[in-house]
Amino acid sequence: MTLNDFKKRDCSGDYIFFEGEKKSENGWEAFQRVMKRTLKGELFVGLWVVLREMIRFDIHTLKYPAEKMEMGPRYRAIHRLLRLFESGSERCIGCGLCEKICIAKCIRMETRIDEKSRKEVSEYSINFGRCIFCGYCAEVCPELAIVHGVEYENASEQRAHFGLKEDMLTPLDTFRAKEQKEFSGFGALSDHADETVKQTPLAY
Amino acid sequence: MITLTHYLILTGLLFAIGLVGVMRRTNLLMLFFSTEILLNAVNIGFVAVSKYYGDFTGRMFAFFIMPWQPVK
Amino acid sequence: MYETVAFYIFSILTLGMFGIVVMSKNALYAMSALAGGMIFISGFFFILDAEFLGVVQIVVYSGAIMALYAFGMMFFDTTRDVSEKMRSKKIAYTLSILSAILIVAILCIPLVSESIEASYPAIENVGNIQMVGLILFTKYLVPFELAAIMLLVAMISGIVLASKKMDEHLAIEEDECEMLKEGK
Amino acid sequence: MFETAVIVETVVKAVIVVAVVAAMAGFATFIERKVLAFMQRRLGPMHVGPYGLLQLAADGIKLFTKEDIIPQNAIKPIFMIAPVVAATSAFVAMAAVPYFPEFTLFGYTIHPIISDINVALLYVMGVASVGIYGPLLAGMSSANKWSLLGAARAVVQMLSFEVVSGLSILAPIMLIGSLSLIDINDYQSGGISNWLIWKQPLAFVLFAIAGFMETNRAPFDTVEFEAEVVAGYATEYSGMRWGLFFIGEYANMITISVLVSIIFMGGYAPLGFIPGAVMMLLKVSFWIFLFLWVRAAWPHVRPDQLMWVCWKVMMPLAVVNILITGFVLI
Repeated sequence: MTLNDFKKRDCSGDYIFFEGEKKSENGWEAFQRVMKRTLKGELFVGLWVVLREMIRFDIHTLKYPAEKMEMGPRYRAIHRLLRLFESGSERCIGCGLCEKICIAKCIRMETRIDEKSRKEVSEYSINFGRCIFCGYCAEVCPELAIVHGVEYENASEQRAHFGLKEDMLTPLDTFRAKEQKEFSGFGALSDHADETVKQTPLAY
Repeated sequence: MITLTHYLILTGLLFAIGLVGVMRRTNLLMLFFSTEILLNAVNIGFVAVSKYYGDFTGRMFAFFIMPWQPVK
Repeated sequence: MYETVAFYIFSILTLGMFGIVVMSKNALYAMSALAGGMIFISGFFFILDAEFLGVVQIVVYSGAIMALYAFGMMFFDTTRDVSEKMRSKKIAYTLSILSAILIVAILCIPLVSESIEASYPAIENVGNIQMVGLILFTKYLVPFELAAIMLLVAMISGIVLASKKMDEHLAIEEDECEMLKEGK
Repeated sequence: MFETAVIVETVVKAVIVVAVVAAMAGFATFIERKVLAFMQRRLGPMHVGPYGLLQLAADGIKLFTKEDIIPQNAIKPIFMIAPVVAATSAFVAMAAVPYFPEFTLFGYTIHPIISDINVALLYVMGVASVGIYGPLLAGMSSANKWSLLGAARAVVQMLSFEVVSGLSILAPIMLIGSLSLIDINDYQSGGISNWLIWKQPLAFVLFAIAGFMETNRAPFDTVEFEAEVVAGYATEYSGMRWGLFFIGEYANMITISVLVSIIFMGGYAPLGFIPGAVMMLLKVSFWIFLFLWVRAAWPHVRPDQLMWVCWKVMMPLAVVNILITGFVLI
């Protein structure tokens, strides 16, 4: 297709062409346009908008290192491995579903049968160089063992610092202090969802 | 005390510099620069004479020299 | 006393600046030195009680003209030196010094002849600008108008010279199509 | 001896003006950052000192201690002198500007003007236009194409606005009949109704626009507009030389504010119970705020639009204004 054909091709059904402002044909129209723009006072609208914002003083700055943003439950950051609330043992049963479903092939687990002839996860690691944070692992996990955390400050010397089992598993002292947060489910609403989002039509 | 002679000597010196420039330069832009020096030197002379004789004619001359530059 | 000091300072600065203009090989040095020299010359005008001329000097020379020159200079590479061919050095220098002496002599004639009288003596209690205006629009009205007409002629000729190609519109779109076609 | 006294007084005044205005220019950068931040719903500098007040000290220390880089192919002396030209011309222009009404201190009447020359207005505008040499020389000596483009734009812009500002100021001068800023100020000393802004609204608007162009401020800062010519003439500058350009720009801003306040808005004439000095401060601060306000609100113009509006709109308007004023005066 040459360029001319390309320009003349029929695309009326697919596109809406925005004509934009009409170009002035002669000097008189250009003059009219200038006068209209000058006298309409559009410029003062701009001035008023910024002044209004200044008077309203509705500051949206987050002083980052001092204050941190609260992440919603849908936020998909570095993974966490949770513990059972009753016993404190790991929730992961080593089923291997997450390893299977991972589209980036970044989860790797090693399991063995322990002394009580129960399946035990000996090694669990995620390669965060490959992970695309799709969230399938958390979605597929039958035990809600692997979940996405809200930790977004991922500065470290190595990527592997987040990806080993002992990094992701809730530490025992945090667990004993009852600070392990239950994962509300993948795709759950955020805490203030009712304030920010309208209710479903049937509710009113 | 500065007398008219001082100014005239200065005018002469500046004029000499301008003439050296006119003769030395071959670049057109540089020639223009040199001619500006000449005109300015003469301007100082006119204004000095006009001041020391209490007469405005010199100043008027200097005033009329100035628009020659943009014309060029 | 202060007048003397100011005179000498300005003389040295002006001479030095114009010396650089004439001697420097670099066009940018020459231009900036010339601009500096112009401003120092306006200093002389201020010393000589011709404030209006001094200000006009700053506005016209340093402001407008030099900017025009600078704009012209942007088409050259200012970081390179200007090539100068010096033919007969001695003749040039002798001639210029001789003519300078001639100029001084011409300017000194009123000093020798005592019979000169001010045709427009400065009036007491009338400001500098009023005086300039009075004389400009009485005796020198015709030269003033002539200067204005001259400027107008120069401006029109400049526009005509520059705008010869203005009506040829750019046919970019068709050319572009052709080029793209050939490319394919 | 009288001459010596005058010289000493002048030098003292000059030092005070330079010191105060330089400090104000530094403070204006802080104000600018704060105002722009508030208008964009941000907080601006907050961490150095109470409400970020010491930020300007921190900026100053940083600028002074930063390495002064001179590019290898640059023409060194010109490159080094250009920021000095920009800053000095901005300060020299203030020599003929009266800031406050005269007052008596220890039985000695002080005129807060360094030199009351009778062509003050022309002088201020001329010297301020010499400030264009800063960008010009910087751009031409930097051996950088962005800088050269910036310098070319600076010259074009200057040639355009100079005509407009000169012609627009002519009509008020015709009314007043004097170029001295003190006379201009005294002409409109009878309260708000005597302000020239009511008699010459067109000249006021044109002069204000030309003032924005002269200071390279927001709608017309084609000279150093980041999106088009990286930083324009200042691309190669760093450290204190860059800082001098900055001080020059802010000093110019203050000069233009003072000039507009004196010529069109009654200057330092007292209004009711408000003394003249306070009126002057109020007006100047309003104008500086307007500079920042406009920067926050309006988009930039292209250089060709700038020239178009200068030569084809503002200059004819200014000429018409002069003609009308002349006829009314006759």
